[in-house]
Amino acid sequence: MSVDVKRLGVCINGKPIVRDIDLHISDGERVGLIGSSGSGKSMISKALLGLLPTNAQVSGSAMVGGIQVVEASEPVLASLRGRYVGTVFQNPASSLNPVLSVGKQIELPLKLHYDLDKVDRQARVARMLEKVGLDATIAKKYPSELSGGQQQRVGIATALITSPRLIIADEPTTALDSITQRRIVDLLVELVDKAGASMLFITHDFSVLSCATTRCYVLECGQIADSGQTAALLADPQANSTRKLVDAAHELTLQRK
Amino acid sequence: MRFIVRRFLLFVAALFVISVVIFAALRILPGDAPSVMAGLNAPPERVAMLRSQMGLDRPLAVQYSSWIDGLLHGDFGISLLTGRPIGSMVAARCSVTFPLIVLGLIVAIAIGLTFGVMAVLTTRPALRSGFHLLGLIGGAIPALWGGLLLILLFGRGTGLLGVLPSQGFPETGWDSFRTAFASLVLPALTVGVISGASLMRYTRSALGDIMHSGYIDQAMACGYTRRAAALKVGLRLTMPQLVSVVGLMFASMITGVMVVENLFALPGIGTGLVTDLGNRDLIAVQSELFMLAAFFLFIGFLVDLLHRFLDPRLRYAVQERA
Amino acid sequence: MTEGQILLTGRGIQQVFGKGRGRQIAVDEVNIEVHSGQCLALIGGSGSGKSTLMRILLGLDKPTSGVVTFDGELVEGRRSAGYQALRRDSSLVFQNPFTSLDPRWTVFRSMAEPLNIRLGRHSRKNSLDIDRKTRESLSLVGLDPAEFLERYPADLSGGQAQRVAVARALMTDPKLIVADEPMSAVDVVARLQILEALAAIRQARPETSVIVISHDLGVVQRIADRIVVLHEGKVVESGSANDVLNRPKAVYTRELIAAASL
Amino acid sequence: MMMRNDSHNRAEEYQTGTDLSDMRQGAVSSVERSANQPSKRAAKDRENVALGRGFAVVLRLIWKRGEGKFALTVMTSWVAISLISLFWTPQSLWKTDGYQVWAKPSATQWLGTDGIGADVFSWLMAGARTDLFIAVASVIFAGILGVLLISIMVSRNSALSNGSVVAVDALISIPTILIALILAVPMGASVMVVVLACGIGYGLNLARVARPEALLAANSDYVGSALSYGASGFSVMLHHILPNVMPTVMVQLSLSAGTAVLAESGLTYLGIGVPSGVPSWGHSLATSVKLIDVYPLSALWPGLIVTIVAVALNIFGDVLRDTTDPSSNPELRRS
Repeated sequence: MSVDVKRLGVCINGKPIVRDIDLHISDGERVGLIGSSGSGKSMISKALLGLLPTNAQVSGSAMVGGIQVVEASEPVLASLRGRYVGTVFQNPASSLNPVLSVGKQIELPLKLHYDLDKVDRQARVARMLEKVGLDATIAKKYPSELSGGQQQRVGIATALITSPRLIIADEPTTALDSITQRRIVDLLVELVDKAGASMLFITHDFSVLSCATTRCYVLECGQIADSGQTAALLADPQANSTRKLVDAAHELTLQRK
Repeated sequence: MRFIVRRFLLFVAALFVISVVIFAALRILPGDAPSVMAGLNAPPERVAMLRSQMGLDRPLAVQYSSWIDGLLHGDFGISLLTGRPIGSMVAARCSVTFPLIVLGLIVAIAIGLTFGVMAVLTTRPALRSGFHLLGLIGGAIPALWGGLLLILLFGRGTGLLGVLPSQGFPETGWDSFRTAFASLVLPALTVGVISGASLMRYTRSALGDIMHSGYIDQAMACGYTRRAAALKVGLRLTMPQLVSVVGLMFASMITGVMVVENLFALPGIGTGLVTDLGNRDLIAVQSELFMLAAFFLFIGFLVDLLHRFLDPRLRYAVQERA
Repeated sequence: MTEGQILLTGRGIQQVFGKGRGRQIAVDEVNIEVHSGQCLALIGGSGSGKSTLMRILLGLDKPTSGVVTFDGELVEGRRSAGYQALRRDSSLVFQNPFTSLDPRWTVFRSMAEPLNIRLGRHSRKNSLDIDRKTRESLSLVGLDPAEFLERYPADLSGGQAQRVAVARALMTDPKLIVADEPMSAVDVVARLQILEALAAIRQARPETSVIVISHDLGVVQRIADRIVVLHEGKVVESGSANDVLNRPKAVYTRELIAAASL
Repeated sequence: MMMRNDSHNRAEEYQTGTDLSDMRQGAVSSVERSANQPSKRAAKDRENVALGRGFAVVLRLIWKRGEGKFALTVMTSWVAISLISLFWTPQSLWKTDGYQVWAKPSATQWLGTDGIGADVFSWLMAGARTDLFIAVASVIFAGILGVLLISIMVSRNSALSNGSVVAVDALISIPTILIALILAVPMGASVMVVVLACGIGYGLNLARVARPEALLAANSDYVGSALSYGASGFSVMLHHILPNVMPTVMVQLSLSAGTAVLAESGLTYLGIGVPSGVPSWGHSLATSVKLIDVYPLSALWPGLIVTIVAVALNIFGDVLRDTTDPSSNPELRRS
């Protein structure tokens, strides 16, 4: 599913957080959105999903799969979310519903959007658990009983259970340790590619971005400062903000001698 | 399971402590109870007889243990004033007070939850501040005055609309159901609206906090609308907190209940307790206070259990030691 | 580089939580030593026991078995000379800078706290002195004192707040600074700034030992002299940074290296 | 002995090591010491000035909001009327007139007279001072009890903290009125019954409400950091934990003041609060209940005043919370 954002702006209580955002994701493309903390990158993903707080004002245009999501009504947005757009959040410990068992959590989008019987739904959940590398017995457990990596796998399973055409991953690995981080990114990329869906991947870390995306936008102070092929930006950053991020990434990753 | 046992032991321990406190409070009463009861010019023999009737001539430890022993066997003692067993007296009063509390609670929860949720969901600033004002004023009305206003508006006889009884309870009790119920409507509304306003404030702030959490984002990302997410996920997540608040509301409501019982002349526990206290009916006051305390401690016990049950994070919390 | 004296040692350290079915060995027979002037990186994923080990080495928790010494003194209970020495000569930097700075205190007050505790609020070592030291420390971590001293944590970015925390750790001129995942709660640009601050400290105070705890080999490659890799409570690899990064022996270390490489 | 000596030496070494100019520290002259004195006092003054300014800023911020203006006005008038009523009321409280019972409002008796012919308005005015005393006294009592309980609940002694948590959880379900009833049995109707019952009840409630925040602060890294430098539990409590729970405590106490006024009216009406010879709003309300058959509209005034005061105290609590937090309030941070 393609995303086309034109001159998008978000204000909260009249204070501009992001402005003049132009962003495009083609069908089946994995695109990154990178910026340091406070650059407003999460606001963009929330604007695409209609998850902004009620005191936010959105301007401009954002087409998701041919539907204008700016100013769209709540039911229209809700029919998009979970069905055509799946979302993976930063911190699964504070986003997975603590009173739902893992099985029920993953099942939720199916229940809300498709008219399937219980057996069918449970079979799909079991298949999904297997795909994200979790044991089937985990379905009966609660999120608080799982490790951070397992929780994020549950988050991915919830996002992908309806085979959505677009995945929005909002810093999905920031809360995890480095090995788990790598495994989660690899898993996400593999599943998204297999499904042929598009992905918007949000992060502050170029090294993660380079594994997950082919093209990216660099965000600084609420505006797009740079964009291009991820590999090209990484090899030869031009814009100041890009260079800062790339330098940090180089400095913080191992260069094998 | 271990939690239930521990909490129950605590309940029993608290019962014991409160019984000692009540017992002690009544023994350090200024003014000798038998002389007060016997009247101003009573002969000393009569005072002494009353004293032994009340069992006050025995050592304190014996008095206490025989009282507790009686309680454990369902024997609450005999009122010296009326000569009736206290147990049946209290039972009759409860048949007025409990329906009143339950009705009040229903009103409070209906008002508190509905308006609380609406206050969170509305996007119109005017409506928002309207709910805010409602919560502020509703919770600040003294029960006595609230009752008075309702009497002025609806009370039969004095009121503007004059549709509901504002004084007394039928002699025949719940046998004449309609009159009995009708006489509880205004009192229940009084305590219900006042408690409802504070419940609304709690609901609004608890649900408001949850609405800003990642849980709601996740639920909405799965395909709920904001409204549905608030009702299906948000309310469920605030439930443990709200149960605690409702439990505490029981305790805060009882002051209002006692006041409106007196205002509306209902023969409930509040009116009874105040009368017995004025008459220095020691044994009756002692047992009644204890039963009230036991009731509230038990509510507290139930609320804690329910709270535990509603929050799987507490049930299954993995011990974190990162 | 020449190795200094041994500053901190842990011998046979084991920490067991719970009993019966819930029994869990968080740290298992770990031996560790830190020389003065050395930077040691303690690496492991979540649940590897690295934070538990750190608390034991700092004398904040008592191990089930094992011995910790600091500066030649035994650390055993709050009255031991080793414990007292640890409190006096070690400083901690926490993972999340915003929870390690009191939101109601200015940067100056937070930074002055260690010295105020040490010397008593109205010591002869008066405010002028503390004032000078806060300025020195802040400059060392790359923050302008004139700009930051009177700020509150709410006015700082993650990287700035964490550097304030590092600067606070310097106030007592400690022999040992322990940083518990100092870079995992902030973004990459801030990580680099913190790394530079730590490097600056090592240069300005070559005698100071630093223990950096992290889950990421990448972030410690530039500052660590020695690396100890912890996995499920056990030391799976330890050696000079060069050896561990270039000739890893354990499978787990290789995995860590792969995860940290581009 | 050796060890202690050693550590002592090192402490000195440390002190001198940090600052060369302090080498003479061992022989600090009295001149130097006295020279340090003024600067210490100056620092203290600066702290006081800062505190005073903080207070002024908070007051100004409260005043800047519409609802804050309302709350402050009501509270100031309350105090003013209480003070005035000590010296002057339109009619003497004790002037009764057997021929003028249950009189309608008139030019001299603005709200009419009660069953013994005393002026209702004057009693209402004088009631302000009793309720002010009750509100202030029970808030102070609740504050002390609550803060004490909070300190115990977050103390590092786990037996103590666990014990106090369960005790508070169990006791909290005992309603204030029950405490008042138990107290009233030996003490009779008195102002102290109201103060003690409210103090105990609201103190427990305060502890319960503020506990999560206190725990958050107690388990925070800034407390951990202070402890690791050797700060005492008491000092951490005083300088870190209490300041961080203060907003919650203030809000809660402000709400409690309002509830105390409401509770006074209920308890007095039931005959276990303020005794009948003492003016109080509860007394006036109870009078107005009887006035209702005679002149319904004047029966409304006492209740209205109690409601307005309670609303003002609630609003004050809310506004106070919003204005005293430096992390959400840039104006407090500006220096």
